[in-house]
Amino acid sequence: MRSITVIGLILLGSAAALTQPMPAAPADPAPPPVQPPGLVTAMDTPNDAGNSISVDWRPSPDEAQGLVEGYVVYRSESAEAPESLWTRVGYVPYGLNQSRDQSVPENGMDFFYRVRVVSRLGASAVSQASNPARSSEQWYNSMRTNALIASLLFVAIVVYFITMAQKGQHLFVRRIAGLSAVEEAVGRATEMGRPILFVPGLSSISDVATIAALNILGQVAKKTAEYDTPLLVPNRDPVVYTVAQEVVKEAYSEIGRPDAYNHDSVFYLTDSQMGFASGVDGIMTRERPATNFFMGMFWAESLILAETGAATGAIQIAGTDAIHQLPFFITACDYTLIGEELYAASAYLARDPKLLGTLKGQDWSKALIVLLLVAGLALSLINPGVRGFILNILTVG
Amino acid sequence: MRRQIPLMLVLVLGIFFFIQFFVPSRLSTNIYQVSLQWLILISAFAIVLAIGSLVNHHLLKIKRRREHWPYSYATLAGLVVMSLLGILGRFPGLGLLDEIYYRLYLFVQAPMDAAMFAILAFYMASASYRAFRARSKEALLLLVSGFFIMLGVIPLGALIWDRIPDIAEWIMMVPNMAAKRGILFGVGLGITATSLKIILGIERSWLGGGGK
Amino acid sequence: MKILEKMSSIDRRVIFLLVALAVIIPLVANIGLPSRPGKYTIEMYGFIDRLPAKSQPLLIDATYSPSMMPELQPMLKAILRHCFARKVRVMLMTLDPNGPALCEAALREVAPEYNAVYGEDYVFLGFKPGSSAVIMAIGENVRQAFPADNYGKPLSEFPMMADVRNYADIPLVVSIAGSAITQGWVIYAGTRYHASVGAGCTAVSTADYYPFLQSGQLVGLLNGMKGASEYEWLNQRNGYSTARREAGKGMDAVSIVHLLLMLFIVLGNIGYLAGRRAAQKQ
Amino acid sequence: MIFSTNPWVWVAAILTLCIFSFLYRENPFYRFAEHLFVGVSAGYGVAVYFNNAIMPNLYVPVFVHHDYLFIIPGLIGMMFFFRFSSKLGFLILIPLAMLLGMSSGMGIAPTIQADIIRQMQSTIGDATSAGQGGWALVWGIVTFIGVIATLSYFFFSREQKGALKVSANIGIWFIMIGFGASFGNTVMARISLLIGRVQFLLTDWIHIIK
Repeated sequence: MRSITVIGLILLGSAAALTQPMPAAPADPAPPPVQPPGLVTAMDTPNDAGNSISVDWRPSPDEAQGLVEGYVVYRSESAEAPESLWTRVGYVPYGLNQSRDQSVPENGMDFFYRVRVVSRLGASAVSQASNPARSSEQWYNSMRTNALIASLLFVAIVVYFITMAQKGQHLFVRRIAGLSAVEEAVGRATEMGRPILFVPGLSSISDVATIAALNILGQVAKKTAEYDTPLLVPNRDPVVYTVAQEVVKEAYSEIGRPDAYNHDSVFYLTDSQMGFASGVDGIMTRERPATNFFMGMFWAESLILAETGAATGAIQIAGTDAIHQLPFFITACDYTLIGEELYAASAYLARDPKLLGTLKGQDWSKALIVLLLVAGLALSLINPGVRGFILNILTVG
Repeated sequence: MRRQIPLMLVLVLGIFFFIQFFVPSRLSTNIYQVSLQWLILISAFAIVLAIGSLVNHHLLKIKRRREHWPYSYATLAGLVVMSLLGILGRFPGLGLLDEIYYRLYLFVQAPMDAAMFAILAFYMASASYRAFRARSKEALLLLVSGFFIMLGVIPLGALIWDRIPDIAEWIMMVPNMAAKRGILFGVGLGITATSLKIILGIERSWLGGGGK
Repeated sequence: MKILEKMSSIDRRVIFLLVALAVIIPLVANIGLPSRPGKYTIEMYGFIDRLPAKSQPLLIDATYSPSMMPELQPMLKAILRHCFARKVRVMLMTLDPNGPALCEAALREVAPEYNAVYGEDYVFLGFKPGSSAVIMAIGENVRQAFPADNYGKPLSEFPMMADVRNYADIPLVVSIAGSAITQGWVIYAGTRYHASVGAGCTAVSTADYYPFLQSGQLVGLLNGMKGASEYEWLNQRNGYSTARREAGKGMDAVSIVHLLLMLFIVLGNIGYLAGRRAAQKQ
Repeated sequence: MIFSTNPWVWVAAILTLCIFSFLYRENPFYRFAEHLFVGVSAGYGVAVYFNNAIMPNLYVPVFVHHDYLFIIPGLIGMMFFFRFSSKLGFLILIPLAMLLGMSSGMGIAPTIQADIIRQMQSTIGDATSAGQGGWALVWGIVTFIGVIATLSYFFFSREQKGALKVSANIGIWFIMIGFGASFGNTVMARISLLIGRVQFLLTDWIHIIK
């Protein structure tokens, strides 16, 4: 019911828009006059790189009647400057009574602003000049203090646990189902004499999920080197391809089998998402890998890969932080690392104290978030004023 | 040395750009802007290596007469023709090449791209048929919520019972959103922690080798 | 009993064949089921409907490859029709290397219907690699990311671009995308640069964007072919378009395949439960 | 049944059918299409990188605008080419370090903002929206519990026992309902894509649908 009312309103609105006359041609004899905007205020735009002044004004009284088309903002070095010395610096449609002049020629110098209202019928009227204002650049964005505090707090927690780990303190990490299967999956491929397929996602190296995937690739490659199982690593991103190759090569030499490393096992297919999927599908059906790993960032191709793999009878282990692809991996794969589990995986597999320390740090940050959420909820329910305060400090800028 | 310089670079750049986010000044934003262009340019060069890998892979296949080797000619031909047309077609006087390039894209690449994507419709059916079984409590929840959403999305759902679209939206807005948010918190921390590990030089897989 | 148990092991290819038929038949035989716009389609439509004509252009990012055309191209066309009909100016760009051809196809089809003039009513900025880096670059200045339009003409030569520097001058960013790039728009354009962002997404990612709708980071959302079909319907209802409703027709096929899938799921479960009971008896 | 007379449409239609033939089984037609697809799309990628990254960010700034600063990233990018050198192979770590350092540094604070702080704000905000009352408040609290429970599932430091087990189980229920919903909601999208292909075959190739 509610939606129907809304449609009705929209229909009325647009009908009104259609019937409103278009701005008149300049040849028309004097259109009905329009009242100028009220008080114009100018001030330095906060938290910026300078050369910018924010201007706001009281709307023309005619705006309420729907007569206003928009406002043109002018700048000058003097409040009494003649018409020709006012520079047009912006235009905003009606409804917005503020503008940001981002072309202020000099910081630290006084400028004045005027706002001209333009009516739908072509008339216009200009306001009084504003107060003088100077633009300046800031060295700290105060809107981002919350992010700074949160980031530093997180860094501190993580660094603390890394230090603890380095001091040799034992750090417990629970079993993660999908990862316990890694060893078994590699073993199975060895028994069957079939290769292992590892797709390190389709994203670029700057995507953190890719880094996590490459980390797991290193661990898997060590195992394939140990068992002498062929490894296939198709790539979509050129940079990731380069890194993946280094990772695998290094894993083989670390196990002491640099001779077993096949230069052709890490290869590049194509930049195209579906071209890549078709290529990997072909590899899966022709080479029949016994185990498929899909780790990192995936998009719609996730199900194409996973369902083809399922049809070939391979054991499949997937891991991604792409929330919308998780349902497909869950339905079509044997094990799936959900979201953060992908990041935990490298620590879990490598058993490196520093990595485990980071994971601990993440865990206690989570506990802190839960604590803050519960406290925030409780306080907000008790006092609406506190709610406003809490939501305010959590506003990001 | 070989690893110290890259690790130093990562540390310095990482800290610099972390701080840059909080500094709105002109210098800071200028550096930021230029860096974004640098990022694009630097990563573009890796395509040469990648294409080298592709060409090498297929030349080797043809040379050694490996299984299915004749198909490699299709890959190599497609690669050479498409890249040459695309690059040369931009030069003045070679507009015809650009026209062929456009056609090849529209009638060779695009249809295959779309067909590959369309295969997903079939796979959705086979995957849901296979996996949406009431094997456990969790699987039952997956099944029931999937079922309601499928019904709720189509106009037909409302004809069966007019509350079905509301139930579907409730599932999307309440339990679904709660799960997404919960996962997102974890992912956010995971991303931040990994970025931090890269900057601090704890995460070194990209140097080749896991952690040395 | 045997038949019931067989229901849980229907061959993939049988399912594939039935799905194919379920799509082909509604397309060949006209069915014409009704449409009922959802609230997020209405919010999106309403936002664009309230934009004043002939002022600052909105920015549409059409980032998808040809494979997502059936879902997203009708959206792009419907929004362009709405804008052109109302003389709302448009900047069109893409972050997908496959995008330019698709954008041009949409513009070539829609612009002549409304006599929209290039450079006056709309500008096509073209493609730029770098995804979120480009979004952030626009936050500094559009010219940073796109010094020239798709055809190499400097942006300074377009009068409609004169007052457009960055998000502060763009009333709305519409991200029509088949990837997570919409999230990039929300986080970078929205969070970092305070732009209003609306989205059109494939049905796959709709669920992702509900949090953004609730937190007000998205002003509206078109949900796949359904959203496109609803937008087409609103355009037609308000007299902005008389074009054929492409997405509307597809929705009929969608309904039938949905029913088929639900049938499969029911069959599969009957077979599974029957099989389990048989196993228990033994 | 009237077939198209446009040879390009024939090419597109045949390639489409080649890809679809994969649904039956892997076969020479699919194999040909797949190999061609990989080659053509990789070639397209090369052209795109050249025209959109190298030209505007290297050629134009350096040779047209004489902004020689852009030679630096060009040189750094070229270090990728040392990969095959046994002596200077380590040089590829320089561009990698640049890419990783910049993107990690740029990523931290915005991720904290968007994935943590803002999510906290909406989690608390939605659960306590003033003036909602009734069911909205109930669902707000349910969502809140769901978020906490889901988050607890990702707690790795303790064995999932006792209260943590209960909470993590509730989390898994929420996750499963959420995934089922996403799956169901995706079906439409995927069918839409198939519709697009079928429309092409039946409209542009064989003129059945008008």
